[in-house]
Amino acid sequence: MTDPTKSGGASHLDLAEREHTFLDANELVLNMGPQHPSTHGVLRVILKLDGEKVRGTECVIGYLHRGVEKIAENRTYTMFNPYVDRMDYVAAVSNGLGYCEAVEKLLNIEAPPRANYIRVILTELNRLASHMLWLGTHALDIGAITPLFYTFRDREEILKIYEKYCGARLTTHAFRIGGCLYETYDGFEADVKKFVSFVTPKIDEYEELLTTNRIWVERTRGVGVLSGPDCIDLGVTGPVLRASGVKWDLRKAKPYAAYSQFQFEIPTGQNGDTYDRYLVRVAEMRQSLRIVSQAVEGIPEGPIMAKVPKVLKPPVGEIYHSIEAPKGELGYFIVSDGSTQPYRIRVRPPSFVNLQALDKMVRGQLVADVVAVIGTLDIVLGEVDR
Amino acid sequence: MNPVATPFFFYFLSAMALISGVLVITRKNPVHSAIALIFTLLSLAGLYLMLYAPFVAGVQIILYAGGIMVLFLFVIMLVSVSRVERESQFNKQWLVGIAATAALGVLFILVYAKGKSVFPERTVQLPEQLNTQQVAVWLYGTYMLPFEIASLLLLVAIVGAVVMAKKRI
Amino acid sequence: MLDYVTGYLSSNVTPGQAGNWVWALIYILLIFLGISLAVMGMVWLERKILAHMQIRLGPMRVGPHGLLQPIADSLKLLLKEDIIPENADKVVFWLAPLMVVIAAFTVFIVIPFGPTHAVTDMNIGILFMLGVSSLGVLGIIMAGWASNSHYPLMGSLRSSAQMVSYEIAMGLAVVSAVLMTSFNAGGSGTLSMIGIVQAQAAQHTWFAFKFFPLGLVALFVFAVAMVAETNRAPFDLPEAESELVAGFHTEYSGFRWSLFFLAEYTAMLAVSSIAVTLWLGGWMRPFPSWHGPAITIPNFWEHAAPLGAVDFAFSLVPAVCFFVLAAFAFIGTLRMPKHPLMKIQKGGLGALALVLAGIGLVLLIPPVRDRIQDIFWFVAKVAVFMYLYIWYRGTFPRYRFDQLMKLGWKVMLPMGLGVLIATAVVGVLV
Amino acid sequence: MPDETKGNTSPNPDQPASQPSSSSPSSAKPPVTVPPKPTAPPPPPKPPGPVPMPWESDMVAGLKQRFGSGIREASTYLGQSYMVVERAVVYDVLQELHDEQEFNYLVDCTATHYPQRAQPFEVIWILYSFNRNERIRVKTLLAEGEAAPSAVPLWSTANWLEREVYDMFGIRFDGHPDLRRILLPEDWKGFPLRKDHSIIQQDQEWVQINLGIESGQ
Repeated sequence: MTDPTKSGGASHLDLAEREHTFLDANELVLNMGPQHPSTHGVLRVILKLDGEKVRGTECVIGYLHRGVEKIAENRTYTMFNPYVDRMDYVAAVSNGLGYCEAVEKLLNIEAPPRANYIRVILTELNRLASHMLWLGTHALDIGAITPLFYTFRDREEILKIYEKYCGARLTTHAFRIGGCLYETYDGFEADVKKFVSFVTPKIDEYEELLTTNRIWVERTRGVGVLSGPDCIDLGVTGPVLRASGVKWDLRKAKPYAAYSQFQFEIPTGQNGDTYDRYLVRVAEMRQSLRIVSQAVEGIPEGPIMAKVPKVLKPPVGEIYHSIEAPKGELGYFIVSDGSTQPYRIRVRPPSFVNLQALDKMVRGQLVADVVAVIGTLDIVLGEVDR
Repeated sequence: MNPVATPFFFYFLSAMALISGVLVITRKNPVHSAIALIFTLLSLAGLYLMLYAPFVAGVQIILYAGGIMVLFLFVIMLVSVSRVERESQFNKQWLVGIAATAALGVLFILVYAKGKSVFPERTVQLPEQLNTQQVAVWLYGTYMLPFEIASLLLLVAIVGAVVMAKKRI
Repeated sequence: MLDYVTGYLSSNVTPGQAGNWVWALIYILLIFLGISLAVMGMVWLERKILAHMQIRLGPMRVGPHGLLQPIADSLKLLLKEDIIPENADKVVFWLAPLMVVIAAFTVFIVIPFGPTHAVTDMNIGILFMLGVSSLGVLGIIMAGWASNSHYPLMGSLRSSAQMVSYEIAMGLAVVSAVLMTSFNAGGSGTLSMIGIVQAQAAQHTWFAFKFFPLGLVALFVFAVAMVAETNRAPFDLPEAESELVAGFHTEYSGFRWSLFFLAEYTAMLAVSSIAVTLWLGGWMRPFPSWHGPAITIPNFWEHAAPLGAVDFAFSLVPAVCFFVLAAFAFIGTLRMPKHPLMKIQKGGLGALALVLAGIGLVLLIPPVRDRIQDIFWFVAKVAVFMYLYIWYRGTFPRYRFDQLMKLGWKVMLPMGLGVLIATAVVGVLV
Repeated sequence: MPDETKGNTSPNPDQPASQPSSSSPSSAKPPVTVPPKPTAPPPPPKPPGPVPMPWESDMVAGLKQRFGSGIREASTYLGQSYMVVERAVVYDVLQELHDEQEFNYLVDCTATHYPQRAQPFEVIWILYSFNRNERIRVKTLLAEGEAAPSAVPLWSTANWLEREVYDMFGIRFDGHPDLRRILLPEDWKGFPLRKDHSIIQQDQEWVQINLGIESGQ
């Protein structure tokens, strides 16, 4: 990454060096972000370019660092619950699910089945919303402006269901430790069913715009390739891992909530390039719909809240619990000292770990690919920086 | 075409060509020089037009101003301007310079003294409408072979440039 | 005075050829105003059409259906602070937008909106157009370099490489159209814009349909190259928003930025006009050689030729178009909510309806009708290309730089060469 | 009970550990006043919660055979297995797990601070094996200023994760290729996730120099 021409010192310009710099041109250091249209927030990538070719990257992150883990140590378990929504604010429901389940595990209690079904429905809708937002912005990065509006239109329907359910649209705080606070509203099932039948053809519509679009295929195929072993070595999870051909999904590998009761498939790709990641995510959207329709059909009656003490004091101990968030494995490592406040909470953020793969993916590719790869990694800076 | 205000345009274009020509060699910043060169080329195109050679004028604009200067600027932009400005602009071959200037001066004096007879008098003035056709006929008919040789030479130059620039083909 | 005007109107040459300074200036002013208005309209249309493609409404607030939005936009741009970056090269920074605008507007000198509706007719018209339009890229390069910033520099590097590459394919396509002009009865080709359209008239075809499918292929090559030349989606790499922020005009603001904007749309209009002139019969109406049975209608200008029924029907189209527009505006007026605050809007829209209807009526007057028809058909054809530009933007993702170059050199260039050779061979054989 | 749960992971009851963290700043910051009532040193004796069981498996047996007392503890708590390993052998254990036992995915690397202990830092590696579908935790204890071995040669993931641990706790990793701060500015002072670092504490000097404001609060 270090530039040999620079360290040589520019005191004397001998002919050889002059010729070298003239013919090979200088290495250009381009500072992309933190204010850049397609770094999805406040990511700063320092690109070392040779012409348009990327010779190396360095991510500068932390612009959105709020010290979530420190805050957790100074809040009670219940009070910290809304904070997790602010990490991956695009998939706030998933964050909440992971946290609640982790604490429940630490307390050694279980949410009742009805609560688990509600959780699955809302979480899968959230995965859909997250993927829709990803698809729109990713397409926008690659220059197609129209899918953004299509996906936002349909994401709106999901947010409406959230709003009816718990009053919030984005950072929902939908779940509580031990279950759900709110019973489903009247017509919840009908709304969800209506949404499923509404959005299924819409996904075809997105695919019509992009899947066979020559420019889209050329822009994404063979770009940012990550092989399966590379993914595992880099700890990359979620759709990015699956697009590289590793059939691994925590919903199947270590089922949580009510996922063991549903039929669904894990879509995988073969090449591990941007195009495969796109296909995998679109296929995941369809699988999510499948889970949602199964869950809404079979939603059991019963309580929605387990018996949870008013003041939560988990016994001394540690727990690591992770779920399959839309971006990958979202884990919570909680250390309890027996008091009302967690002694330590560590969040294993999928975006943070996935972002690490950026350098490997864009080296030797063009500037335009950097944008495509940042898009395809589907990072949310709130979660990267926490 | 009905030539309008010909002397005015002639002097205007000549003055522009000369001034921008001087700017080309005196500007320290290579980009400024290149821009001045563009104006020189454009005014030359205007002069060609006044000589009833519209085709040459058009080609001058397309190839020189629109094509070659773009490449010039392309290359210049990649060169660090600040370093170029530090280097000395004129090399020290003033002896040769004076000789060349003197020779040119002699030539000018000769032309002035002898009048028009230095150059062969143009007897037929080609109709403007046929100018382009005439160029084509000469290029692809009478001077076919030199034209093709010239294009072959350019091809060789292109291949050479590719070989030099690309380390691995 | 009136004699002078009518005398000029009945002559059959362009003001440039006639050496008529006054009329040339009037034409230049008219074209300048017309283009500026067209750019404003185009901006509104682009926003509206794109919005409707993207299931949204677009501008709705300023005037009915946002009709006054372009005015608000341009006012905003003019009032904005004009920033020149500290380390920019001031002179070049100042010169660049001028260069782009001048290059874009100069092209219109030779564009024939009708047999006599051009500032001048040059015998190297098409060459002149290609040359001048290629000067625009110099301004873009200057802008990128003068900003002294990385994004603009990369934008202008891309731009220069892109334009130089696609100019070749464009030139080859143009040459094949020019070649077609030499296949008429007279046998001598021409580079003059008016001459090219007249050749299409003489051969009773638009060049797009000549030697099917050669003309169409040439038009396709040109149509692709012209999108690349004007830096529009999907070839908008020099100003690729998601990569280079705004490309070469990242550092520009206010008036200077609006000059770039104006130049971009003017260049779009210019290249579309070239395409229309070369392949789509310029000012000719559709089916120009189909006259229909002769009919007699009262004719109070010195229009001697017998008027065909089809001719007559087509000559009414411009007026009908305006009537339809006026009807839309009128319906809009009726449907406006009955709210005292909407009075001004209502009045404005009503006045617009009246103006449009008035224009339609004027267009019914035979002499006006005859002279405006050409312009109408020309503009209508250009509008098709403009719509295509918007459509591309709504549909396509952006090419990557190497793919763009590959397309230019490995697809468009061979295609253009092939069409040229095929046209020559077919022309000789047929 | 805490002694049971933690085993020798926490030689001292760690309740007092939370005190310095919350007692001093809580007076300054009202919303946090979940009164850190001198957390009753004896833990609530009520629920007889789950208890860590010894972790018996071939792998653990093999490791214990190879490293002997280097494996200080191997237990299962709430169905999750973890082992506590001596600092001296932790890299070898990780290498063995990575190379021989197919733990090819480093889920997370993090740390916990127990200021009251002799070895206040606990570094935790969470490992997962795709083939065995098994997740385990490996821990080691570090004294103040002691460096942990870097796992970057084994898993590339460790790069940023260790940088974050360094950023937040000031734990150095031997053999890390590029150990710099990652979330906080490079010239920032202080390690925010240490328990002696108050929640409202900031590097005011940095804030004043770089942001040009008096205080970041």
